Amino acid sequence: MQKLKTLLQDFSHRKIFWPLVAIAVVLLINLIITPSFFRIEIKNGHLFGSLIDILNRATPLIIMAIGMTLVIATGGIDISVGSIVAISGAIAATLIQTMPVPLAIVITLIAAIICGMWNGMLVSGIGIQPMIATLILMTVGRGVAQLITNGQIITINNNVYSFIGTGYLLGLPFAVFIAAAVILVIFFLTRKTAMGLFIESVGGNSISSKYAGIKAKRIIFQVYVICGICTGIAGLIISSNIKSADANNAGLWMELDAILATVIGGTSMSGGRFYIGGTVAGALFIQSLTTTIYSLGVPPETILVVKAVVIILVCLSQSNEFRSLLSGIANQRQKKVIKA
Amino acid sequence: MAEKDIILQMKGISKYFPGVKALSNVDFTLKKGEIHALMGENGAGKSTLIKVLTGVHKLDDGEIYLHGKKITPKSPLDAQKSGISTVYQEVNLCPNLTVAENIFIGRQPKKNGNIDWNTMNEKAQKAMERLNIYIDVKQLLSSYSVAIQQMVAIARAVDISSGVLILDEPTSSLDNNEVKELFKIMNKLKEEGMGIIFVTHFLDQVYEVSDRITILRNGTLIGEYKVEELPRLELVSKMIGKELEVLEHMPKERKQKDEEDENYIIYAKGLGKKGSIEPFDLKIKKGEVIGLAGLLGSGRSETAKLLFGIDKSDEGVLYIDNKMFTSMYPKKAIDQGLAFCPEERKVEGIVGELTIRENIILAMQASKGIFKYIPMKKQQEIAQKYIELLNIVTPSMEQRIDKLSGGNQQKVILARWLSTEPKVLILDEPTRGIDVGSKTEIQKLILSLAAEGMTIIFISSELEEVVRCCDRVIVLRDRLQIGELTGDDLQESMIMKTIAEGGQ
Amino acid sequence: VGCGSSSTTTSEAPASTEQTTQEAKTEEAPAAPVDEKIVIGFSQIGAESGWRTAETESIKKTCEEDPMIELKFSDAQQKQENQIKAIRTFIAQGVDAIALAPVVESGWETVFTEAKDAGIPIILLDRMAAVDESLYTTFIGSDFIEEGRRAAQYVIDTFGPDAEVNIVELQGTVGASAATDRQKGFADAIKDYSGYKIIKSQSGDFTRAKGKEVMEAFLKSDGDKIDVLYAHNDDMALGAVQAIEEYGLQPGKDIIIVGVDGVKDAFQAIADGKYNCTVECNPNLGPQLVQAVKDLKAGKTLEKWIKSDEDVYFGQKAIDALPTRTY
Amino acid sequence: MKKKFHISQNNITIIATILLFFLLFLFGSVTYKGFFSPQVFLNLFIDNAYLITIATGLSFVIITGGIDLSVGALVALVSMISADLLNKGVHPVLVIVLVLILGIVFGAFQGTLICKFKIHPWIVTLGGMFLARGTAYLISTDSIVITDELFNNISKFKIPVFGKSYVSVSVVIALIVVMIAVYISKYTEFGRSIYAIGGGEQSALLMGLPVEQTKILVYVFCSFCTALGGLMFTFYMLSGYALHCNGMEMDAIAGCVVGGILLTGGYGYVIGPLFGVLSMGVIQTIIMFQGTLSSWWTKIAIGFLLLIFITLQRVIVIQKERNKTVIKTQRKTQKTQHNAQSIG
Ligand SMILES: Nc1ncnc2c1ncn2[C@@H]1O[C@H](COP(=O)(O)OP(=O)(O)OP(=O)(O)O)[C@@H](O)[C@H]1O
Ligand SMILES: Nc1ncnc2c1ncn2[C@@H]1O[C@H](COP(=O)(O)OP(=O)(O)OP(=O)(O)O)[C@@H](O)[C@H]1O
Ligand SMILES: [Mg+2]
Ligand SMILES: [Mg+2]
Repeated sequence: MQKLKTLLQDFSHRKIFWPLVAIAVVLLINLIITPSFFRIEIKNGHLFGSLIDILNRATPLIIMAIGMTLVIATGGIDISVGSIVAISGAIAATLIQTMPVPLAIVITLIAAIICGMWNGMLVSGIGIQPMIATLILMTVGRGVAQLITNGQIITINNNVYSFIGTGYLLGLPFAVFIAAAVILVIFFLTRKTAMGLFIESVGGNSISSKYAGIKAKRIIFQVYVICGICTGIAGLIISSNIKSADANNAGLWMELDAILATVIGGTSMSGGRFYIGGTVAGALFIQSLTTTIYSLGVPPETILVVKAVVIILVCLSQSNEFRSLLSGIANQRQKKVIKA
Repeated sequence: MAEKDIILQMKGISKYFPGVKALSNVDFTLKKGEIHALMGENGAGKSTLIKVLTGVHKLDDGEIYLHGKKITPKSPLDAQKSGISTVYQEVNLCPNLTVAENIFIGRQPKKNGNIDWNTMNEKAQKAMERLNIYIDVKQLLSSYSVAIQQMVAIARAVDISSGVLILDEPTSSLDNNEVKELFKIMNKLKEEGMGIIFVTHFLDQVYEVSDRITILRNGTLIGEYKVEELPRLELVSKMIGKELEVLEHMPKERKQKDEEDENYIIYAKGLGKKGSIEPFDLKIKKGEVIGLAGLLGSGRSETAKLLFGIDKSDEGVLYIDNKMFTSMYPKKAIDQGLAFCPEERKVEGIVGELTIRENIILAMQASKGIFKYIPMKKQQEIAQKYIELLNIVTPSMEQRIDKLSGGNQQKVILARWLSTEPKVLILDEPTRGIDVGSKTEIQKLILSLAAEGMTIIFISSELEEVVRCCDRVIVLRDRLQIGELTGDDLQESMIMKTIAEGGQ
Repeated sequence: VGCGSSSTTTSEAPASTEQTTQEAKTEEAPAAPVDEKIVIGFSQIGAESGWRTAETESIKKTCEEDPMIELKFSDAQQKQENQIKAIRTFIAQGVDAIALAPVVESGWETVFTEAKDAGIPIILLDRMAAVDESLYTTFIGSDFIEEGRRAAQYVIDTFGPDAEVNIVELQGTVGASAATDRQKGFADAIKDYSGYKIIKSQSGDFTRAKGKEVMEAFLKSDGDKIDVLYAHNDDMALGAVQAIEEYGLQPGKDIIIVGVDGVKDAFQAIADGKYNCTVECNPNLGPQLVQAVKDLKAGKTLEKWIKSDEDVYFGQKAIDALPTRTY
Repeated sequence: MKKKFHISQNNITIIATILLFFLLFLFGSVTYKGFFSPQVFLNLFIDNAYLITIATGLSFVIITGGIDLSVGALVALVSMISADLLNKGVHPVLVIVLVLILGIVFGAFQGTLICKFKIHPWIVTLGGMFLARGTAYLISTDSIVITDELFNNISKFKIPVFGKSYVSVSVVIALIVVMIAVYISKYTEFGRSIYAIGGGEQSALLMGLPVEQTKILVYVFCSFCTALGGLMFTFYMLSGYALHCNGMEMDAIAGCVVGGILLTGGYGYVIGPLFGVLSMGVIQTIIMFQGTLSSWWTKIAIGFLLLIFITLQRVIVIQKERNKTVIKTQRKTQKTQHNAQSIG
């Protein structure tokens, strides 16, 4: 019993604890309002249900947020991800009209890598502040995407390509497998090689890291590239899911969600320690919140307020100061009760 | 004991950090017009006591009385308002402000309600001159070395102080002359009736200025003594909790210059950087312990940084093991078997957010590259080995390094470089902030490493230490090599003499 | 105040035609020499949708093909303040007419007055501005409320006035006038039919991705009750069509789909039987704009509202129209 | 500012910005007809007065090492509330006062969350952004026209500068705000504490500065400036609309950064945002005068010009810093000698 308690206590100190609690609360609200919410049935040979939907919908955000997490861990930020989503969607949609899907995908990913390299070069090479460096690509990127699509929405009629975003494998959405693969690869890269240590070290203190022999600039460059690739993959999933490339709106404001997911997951905006699990939980939380809002029939003009309140509450619950304030008040109450 | 003489009284102070009992039931009294030394090993709880007193940490138990009145400082601001001014162990100033501002921030002189910059600069200039430092106070703090920054912090505290002055290892990065200036000021303040709490690891300094000594060990109070009544050896054994056997002079066999052997492990030829260090030649043989001595800003650190490739040289070449290099950067230097333990621990050394284990293996991992990740078990072994070897006080190796005491942080950085098993180890002020016991341990370690064939470049402001460890000492002044001392010449007095005369 | 007369310093750089336009302007005489090019400054909202790009293209193309016209184009990136800046710039450059597709209705008073003071007529495109009638010359475009009504009419025609119909609505960007008006028009039209209920209404931000996502959520919560989907633009509806297919229902049959805009993809979807009706909102305003400017130059007075030709497309009519669609 | 003027790490970026600003204006003048006129120049101020005010407020936050993403949304809220209240017949002066108080309260709310509960400013102000815009939606999703006489008069009031050219009331207010901000940043304890906190929050705390209080005040100041900027924007637009200034926070941040304020905190002059915003305004004006770019090329061109601008700025800064080290160390050598002699 005691052991279980300490185990629980230990877990509640983990960064992933609070986002998971938040998800649980959101899902519970759903369950109360729509009792069938947790039902998962098999339809047309694949799993089907709200939970699966959330999982499926969250994949692009999860993938992007993971890339963003690494960038934030180095003390940077990448606000160009929304535009990179648009670019990769546009390129893929244009290319598959004339070439085989795998080749188109490869070229798209190369383009995403180039975007990442561009950001990385501006930040680590020229030394421009990350937010401004990526602001440039944020502006230019959407322009480039529109240039590619000529400002029109390109509809994709390619079953192979649309499998990425809408297909099912072993009863689960294929995109979930992609996300799982990305999570695994990044997890392997950061926790089974020294990459993660280096990223955290550079984010924690880049001068010390340099003195210790870490090539800080190179690490910073690399995380922007990784972020580029992740975003490129997310762009592919998004465009394939709606079977079209929308240069104007694809990924619009997604950078904010990605940053939010990262921070809710426990990674600090000032760099240093990062938590991939936390980020995934954060992204899932954001998506379940969004889906909940849609299915609960919240009037669209109130969505923002609801979102704001939830975000602030979640972050308050993560704040030690707030919790100690609460427990302080609770203690006082108790004392008063005892006195009375 | 006359009650009215007591300025500050702390009773039954306890402070717990997760997994650490930093202070338990400690009493402390400070009298009017005394300098009170607070002594103890690394991690004994000295800084914590000070931080509790000044409201940085919330105390878990105990009471504080100032002038007989109970106080509960909630922040350094509170403490400052009630007349306690503090120089904390790490330099805690703002690098982006000028020296003058750092001294006066929060209490700037005003004219018609506006900050009067001219008066402020003048006053700051005077405050620094009082410490015998002549610098341009209108420059940013970051353009000065740690030592100067330390003096700025002292100048600030001295200027504020109105009852209690606390100095937590103020002398660790100062040289003798500056220490002398500081002591002059301290004595003057003492005569004015101020109470001064003084933390240091230099026994000489304790005996030079202090009136009383309070000793902490492992967060508990060992006792309070008059200086006259506590001989050195007893002080040390009370601090470390056992009889001291190591402190006597270590016999040192100096390696003699072997003129025939032309095989240098380090050979710098005309290496220099404009505006930073004049071109110099440096020849070091395998297994030598070579010291760099000089005053503040004489270019010792700069020489080391140039060798290690942190600063890029713009002329000359460097041979390491007879391999020629015209450009250098840290990774390359590490690959060539160099290691550099930098002087500014907080800025250049620790990565505060990482654990002790990670901080230790950082350099080793960097040289191995990303893909040869050291297995966790191996990491733990290495960390454990050095925690034991260097006697690092910590609840676990997974503790964040910035939760360690200053001296223990320094040991971790030392461990980082020792673990790379370098051929040439450059140590810039490695014993800064390290307690007497450990200091001797480290000196012994250096000597034994040298005996095993490691080459060591040793930079220290403590000439005694330099003399004790080095085979050869190079004296610098104004970014120029002005002399070299070996054999019997290698004595503190000779170094001083060279510095004073050499350049002329 | 007289901004047109301020620039005299940089004479070599620009083309001489502009120079003379400048002079013509300074006289502020309506009877400008006919052989001079007429300069139109056009401030577009942005390129947030294919529809708007089509509008831009139409205007650019018409102006290019017309030797009499020179176009100054400025993209406001969805920001009203940028449009105001653009209008100020046009005034400074001394154009002959300013065309504006206002991003919102309100807030134009000051800058329109400035244009009026400078003697430059303002022509509003596709959206109205809530200003005094004297401040603009004419409005070319359609009526969003009417579009909403037409969409509702189609639904009512399909099901009959007494049917019980559950409708879900995909709104445009919250606050956008197209969204507000199309919602209003639709709601007005079904008000009198008690069987017609909007059971869910949510914003899909005018995008396919959001349209699909929101529709998914609708389907999950109300799945089999939904009879009609009304979307404020075709893109959202097209996204929703995918969601419906993936849910296992047949769009166009199990759920009637009605959208607004008349983009080509919607026509294609109608042809494929997945879509029922699209209410046209014509972006090809170029010819009408150029004509209006020319009329103005010729001294004619224009109507206050030049309506664009629009229609409602469904069934065979849509399939027949498919090959001629340009956007 | 009696202090002798010298180029330092602190002011080099802003000098570079001012230089580049005039170069850009020159470029526009020789390239486009009608560009070189007093009114075009003054329009830069008129069109950007609100942004200048907001960026100046924001620069305080950035100097402490924080950020405020809620500024754009707060402007929308301010415009909405003003329009709504005016429509309901509230006296315009009262509206102005109320709205400014709203700014203060909003800033205090965000500041408290950030400082008392140690939640990262990015998140708090992102929440604040949703909250402000969401509240604006709740008031109305339509845009509301302001017909109030006072607002209209202020909006149309022209202050002649020279000849026929003029500026608006907002420009004057904005310049006053900038001046006050410069004064605060340079001549008050509060202002200097902001820099200290940016240089190292922990250090500032240990030096006995009221860190928490100062930071909360900074957020209050920023939101107050934003509310004021929001009012100017409302004068400018004469309408309330929940979608006003969507994404404007990026413009404000970019204005600060281009004006030489370091996002990591501690460095930069608060006069910087003025020039940062003006520089971006020039870029935009050039693009508008260009007049043939399609929508996407507009985006690309803006980004490209911004890139050139920032890169040039970096180049100048790096160049100067390099020269600087040499000069400084030479001077120091003499002092060291002085020290050594006093020992010998
Ligand atoms: N913020 C903290 N969190 C957790 N543990 C801490 C923290 N600060 C100090 N400690 C622990 O408290 C103990 C006392 O540390 P303190 O800094 O007071 O030592 P010290 O006597 O000043 O040593 P030194 O001579 O090395 O400076 C150490 O074991 C240290 O690890
Ligand atoms: N007394 C001084 N006056 C002015 N500048 C100084 C002084 N001392 C050091 N500096 C500056 O500090 C910087 C660091 O010097 P450096 O690290 O080479 O000194 P050092 O010989 O290693 O001495 P220490 O490490 O004890 O400070 C140099 O840029 C130097 O100009
Ligand atoms: Mg200590
Ligand atoms: Mg040094």
